[in-house]
Amino acid sequence: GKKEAPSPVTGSTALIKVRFQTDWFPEPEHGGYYQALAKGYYAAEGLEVEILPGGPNAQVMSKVATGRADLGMTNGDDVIVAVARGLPLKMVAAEMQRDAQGIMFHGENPLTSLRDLNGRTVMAGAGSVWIKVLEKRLGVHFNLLPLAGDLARFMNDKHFIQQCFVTNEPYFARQRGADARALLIASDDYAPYRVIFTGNDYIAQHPDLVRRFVRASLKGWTDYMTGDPAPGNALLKKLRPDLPDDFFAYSMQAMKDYRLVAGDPKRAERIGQLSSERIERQIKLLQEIGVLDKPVAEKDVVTFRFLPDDSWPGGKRPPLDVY
Amino acid sequence: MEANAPIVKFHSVAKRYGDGALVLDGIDLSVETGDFVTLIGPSGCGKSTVLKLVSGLSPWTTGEVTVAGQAPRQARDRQSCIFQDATLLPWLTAQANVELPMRLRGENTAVRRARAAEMLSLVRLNDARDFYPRQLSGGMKMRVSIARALSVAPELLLLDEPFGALDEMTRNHLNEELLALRARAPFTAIFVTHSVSEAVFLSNRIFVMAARPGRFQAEVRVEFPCPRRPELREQPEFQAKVNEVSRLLHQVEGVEVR
Amino acid sequence: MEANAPIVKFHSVAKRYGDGALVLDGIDLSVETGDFVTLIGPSGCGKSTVLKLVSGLSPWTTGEVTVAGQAPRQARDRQSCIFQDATLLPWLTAQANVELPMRLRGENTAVRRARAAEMLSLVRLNDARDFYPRQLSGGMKMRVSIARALSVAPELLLLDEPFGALDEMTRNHLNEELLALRARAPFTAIFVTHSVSEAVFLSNRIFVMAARPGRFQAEVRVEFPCPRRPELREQPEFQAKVNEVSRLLHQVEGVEVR
Amino acid sequence: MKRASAIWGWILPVVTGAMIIALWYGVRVVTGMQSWILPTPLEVLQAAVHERQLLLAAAGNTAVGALLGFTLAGVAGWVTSIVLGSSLSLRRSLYPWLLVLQMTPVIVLTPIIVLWAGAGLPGIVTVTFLISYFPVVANMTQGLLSTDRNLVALFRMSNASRFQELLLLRVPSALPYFLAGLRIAATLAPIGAIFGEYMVGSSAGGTGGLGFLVYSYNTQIKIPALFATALTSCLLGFIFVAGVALFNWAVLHKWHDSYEQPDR
Amino acid sequence: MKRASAIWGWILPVVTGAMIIALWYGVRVVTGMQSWILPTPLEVLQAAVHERQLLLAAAGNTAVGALLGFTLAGVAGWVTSIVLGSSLSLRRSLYPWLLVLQMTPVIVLTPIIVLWAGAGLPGIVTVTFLISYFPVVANMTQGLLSTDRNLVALFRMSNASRFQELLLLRVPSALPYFLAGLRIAATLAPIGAIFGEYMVGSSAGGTGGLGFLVYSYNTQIKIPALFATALTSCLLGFIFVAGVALFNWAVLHKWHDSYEQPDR
Ligand SMILES: Nc1ncnc2c1ncn2[C@@H]1O[C@H](COP(=O)(O)OP(=O)(O)OP(=O)(O)O)[C@@H](O)[C@H]1O
Ligand SMILES: Nc1ncnc2c1ncn2[C@@H]1O[C@H](COP(=O)(O)OP(=O)(O)OP(=O)(O)O)[C@@H](O)[C@H]1O
Ligand SMILES: [Mg+2]
Ligand SMILES: [Mg+2]
Repeated sequence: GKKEAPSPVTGSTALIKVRFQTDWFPEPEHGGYYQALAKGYYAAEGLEVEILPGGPNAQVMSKVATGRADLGMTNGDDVIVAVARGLPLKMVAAEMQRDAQGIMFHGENPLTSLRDLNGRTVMAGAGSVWIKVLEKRLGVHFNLLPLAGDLARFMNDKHFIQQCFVTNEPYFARQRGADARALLIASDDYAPYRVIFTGNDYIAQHPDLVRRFVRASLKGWTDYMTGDPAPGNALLKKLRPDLPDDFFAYSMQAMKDYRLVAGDPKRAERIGQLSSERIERQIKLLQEIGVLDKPVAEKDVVTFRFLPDDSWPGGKRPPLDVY
Repeated sequence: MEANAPIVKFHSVAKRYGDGALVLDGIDLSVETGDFVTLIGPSGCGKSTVLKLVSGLSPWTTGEVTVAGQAPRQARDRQSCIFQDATLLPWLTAQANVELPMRLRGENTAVRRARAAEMLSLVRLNDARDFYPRQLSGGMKMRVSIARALSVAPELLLLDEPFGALDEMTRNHLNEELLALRARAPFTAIFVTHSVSEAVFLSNRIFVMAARPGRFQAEVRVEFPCPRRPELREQPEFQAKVNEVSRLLHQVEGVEVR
Repeated sequence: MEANAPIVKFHSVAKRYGDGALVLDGIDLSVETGDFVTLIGPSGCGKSTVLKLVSGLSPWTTGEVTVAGQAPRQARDRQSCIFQDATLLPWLTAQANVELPMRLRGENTAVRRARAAEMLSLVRLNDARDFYPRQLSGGMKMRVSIARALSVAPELLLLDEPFGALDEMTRNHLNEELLALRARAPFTAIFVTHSVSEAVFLSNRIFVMAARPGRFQAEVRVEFPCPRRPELREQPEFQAKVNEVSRLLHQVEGVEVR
Repeated sequence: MKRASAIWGWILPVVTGAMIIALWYGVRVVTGMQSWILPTPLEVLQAAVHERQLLLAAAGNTAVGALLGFTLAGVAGWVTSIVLGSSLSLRRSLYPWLLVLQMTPVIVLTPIIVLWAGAGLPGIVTVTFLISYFPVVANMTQGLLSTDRNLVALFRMSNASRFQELLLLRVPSALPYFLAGLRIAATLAPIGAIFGEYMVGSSAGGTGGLGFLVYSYNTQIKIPALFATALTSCLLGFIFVAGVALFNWAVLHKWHDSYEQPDR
Repeated sequence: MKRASAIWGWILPVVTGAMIIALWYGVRVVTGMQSWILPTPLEVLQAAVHERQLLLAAAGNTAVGALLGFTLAGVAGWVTSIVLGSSLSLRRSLYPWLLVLQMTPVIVLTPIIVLWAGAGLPGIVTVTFLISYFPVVANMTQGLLSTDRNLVALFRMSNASRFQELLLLRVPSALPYFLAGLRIAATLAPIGAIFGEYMVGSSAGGTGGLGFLVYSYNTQIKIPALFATALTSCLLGFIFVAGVALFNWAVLHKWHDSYEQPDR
């Protein structure tokens, strides 16, 4: 690889602008970035980060691929699929070890595993990878209702089942008195990351900025999850006056309970970590279920060179930095 | 023919449109049943407006108008009107246009067909029965309109320059047909025309109107016996009446012209 | 007044609309510059159609029509037309309607104003200048239409029953104004009317038309000298001409009537 | 001449189409855009061929929803306008509330629609209806009110009942307006059905319509297939529009000025 | 009499409104529906009052997007129709492709819109425009073609240029059609903007618009607030419709038959 010129981390030089695109309206699932912003971790790295809030159809990957944003975050599967479709992107770090998507149902009508979905009616995103995984891997088929964004039907029907973010919808359903439960979709079999990614060009031109951004972001996430999340939340609340305070606590708790961000230490998972083996497995799975119409190599979808040393399994960076 | 019950009555009527100038002023008129009243006067003097008041299409400003003792609108089923424009429905053929008022009265199809055919042949349009209005000449449209008004045998017929767009022979023919119809099924008529001889030939009372504001300047009674024959037009008494009316008209318009 | 160059020429023209019956057949006509040609004939015989061919609004079926040696459409800037209906733009005031053709020719505002005012006073509508068409009586609309056509001082004027909706005095007045205009700025005219005396008073050539199919039955030349004075109407020669044309017309229509 | 004109009727849009396609390729080349943003027409066509079975089945489903919604909108729009046109009081009482119905975002009504009409076809038809109904009403009502006053006077004079005036006069004279509204509705019906599938669809009993495919291709970043879906939806729409045009011709050509203009 | 009529103009819709509200309560009681499907009017009102700051700010944002999109649609629709109305060849060349544009589901174009116009206001304006553009074009074009043939003959006779015929004759005579189209567009613009926010919105720069609130209230199951949002959107729409009605009056009342009908 090319030698990276060290850039001044602090000092009088002006901060370098970096645009970071999130996949949704500002929510606690983005807490780490806002924490980093609030606590000046980005500034400390010499970055002036602008967090571009997403929304429905945020088109995170296209925006990054076309240079309308420098880095972005989304589900790891999406990056693999996008690369297969020709988008010049790579994952550079994991934001969460497990994607936060889940299945929400009523306690009166419990599900114990995703197999229980067989033959039911589920409101979920048509074309989602996990649906195909269920079909192909477990032979689970269900009747799909499109994800229209309302929870009213869930509230009205004790048999209703819908896709959700485990950090999000269950809170509101419970608030309104439903015994809402959630099951994480990610499992041993199928475990997509949520990742930070950027464009190949950006990696080539500003490797140092990527490294600094990742470093500061993961610091922000660590601080958000283990320290006092108030600074990040304060920023979020300013952007989302419509969200109640309790919600932030709930989301945080869910992220902790499901070990979303840092993963499971027993499996040697750590914050930010991307495992080559897991990604290989993921690619193979996607190929198997027919989502990828052409083969994708691991090195096309991910680079490990920006992971901080302590994010490597065993805390050690492998000698090779080929990607 | 019974007579003498006033079917249309104007009592010192004035009329203005919106907040414009007075269009009619001090109009007093009493049309007896069986009368054939003609209004004659310069263009824009208010003749059509008088008819509009009778038919209740426009409200008067002061005074009172009654038709058969009722408000004009209540008495519409006694009336039929030939408007100054042909006002045909563009999506109906000539025949269907003639049938329209009968259809509105719920007449059955066979009767409508027969009567419309009869009326169309009266105005000599048998061959144009299936034409749409846009395929008709100006005079033909007007004749369809005449056929339509006559098809319902009204008690009171309002005619606003029905024959203006027609050649003299067709005009005379229709004048005579009108009188023939009247002999068969008597009706009262208020007639607007610019032709003095037509006025004299058809009517028993002629009102000469003046403009600004529209008013009745003179009434001329025409006492020729009914039924009137075409030969009447050649007689000197007829010509004398025509001259009398023309003179009155010239006086009126002389005032009008600056 | 220069003469003798044929400005309108029909060479054995026939015309049908769509796949209907023949409306015109075997029409030969040669209108010289300076002519005042009148078409007279029963309603629906094809008079308006002749004018439509001259103005290029409708194609002929066989034969040939030229205006000033060109296809009719090419010669439209020489023409001006008074249609059988007033065809005013409902969203323009009387004044603006009169100004319209001048506006289309790119005349400047001051000239337009002045000329429109002049024309409106010619047709005696000064007071109605700001009225919209729906506020005008039938005759007033037609007069606006006349003012509009005259405002551009055309080489060739087509008039389709322009005076049918007007009272006799206004009609005579406009007849005279037309001749006066013609004396000032000579134009060729093709005129359609149902009034024989008007035809005789205005024209130097009268074509009597027959119907089904429309054709020229007879031509009457009227040789009274120009300018013609109103007194002409009282003279016996005039009456004789009127009678001659009327007789021809009766013959034609006698054929027509079953 | 008639014949030549008919041929031009085909050639001209094709020529424009060719120009648009050229422009499309041009944009691709000049902006260096990738096919995951804007696939080339060829890629779209290939995707259409490749996915033809899914597309056809989905188009069939969507067509059913669109047709039902459209028919309903046409009929109900017609009836509503007649009710509105029949009296000023009714118009005043109802029109504002129709506007409210039209202006309430469908997104808000989704749960109610699903609850009352049910997910799948009934819901989709309802959404399609809600989307294509108002243009018909707005146009037809304007048409009913724009009737020539001289003709209205004729009817009033003939002592026609309100009902007769409406049915024999105002409705025929409003036809050109109605048909313009119907034309708008015809273009809205297929996209309305797709939107409906997007909101209240159900995959029960098959592929679940073009709206599902849109969602699915979008998630899977199958952009050429997404465009092929759009193409299919356009073709579907053209069938609707052609139907309305035919109806328009049948109803108006004999008498309406839009079908006979003087020669230039 | 004029006065009384104006008062009735207010009373009647209010009476109908009261009836609708009564019906609404009735439905609640009879069906035993929960307030997360159908809140009572009172709950909606309370929510509106409670959330008034959010709602107002959001309505402001949406209004900007809707107004820009609407204006653009009105102007572009006007211009397009004039282009289409000016020649049969142009009409044949372009109209089918306009239909394609109209019938391409916005959902398919969303990625392109986001990338080209950008998320947030530009994207929202684009979506609003796409939704409200076609009704204007369809109506105005029909209007341009429906011009009275006698008047067209007058212009042809007067040797008017195509351009003059279009501008001085066809355009004014198409005004009632144009305005009916504009009225449809006015009702579509606010929901178009909300839909736009829903599709391509971002909350950048504050609260986001009503579309964002729809999302937010939907996930938070604040159904009364959701309905209050719909109410706000209707109010916004009424402002647009009122604007068009005023314009309509100003342009047509002097001469058009929809403003003077004979007495009954
Ligand atoms: N657009 C058309 N389509 C079909 N037939 C038409 C059309 N216009 C006119 N006709 C027919 O052509 C014939 C002549 O019409 P034209 O208008 O020329 O008569 P005209 O002599 O002007 O009659 P009038 O004195 O009543 O105005 C009529 O029989 C009419 O039915
Ligand atoms: N709707 C209206 N609004 C305002 N003014 C009107 C309206 N209708 C008619 N007028 C005016 O009323 C006057 C009389 O019109 P009316 O139509 O009664 O005349 P008329 O005697 O029938 O004339 P004509 O012989 O020309 O038909 C005219 O000066 C006209 O300008
Ligand atoms: Mg009159
Ligand atoms: Mg004629």
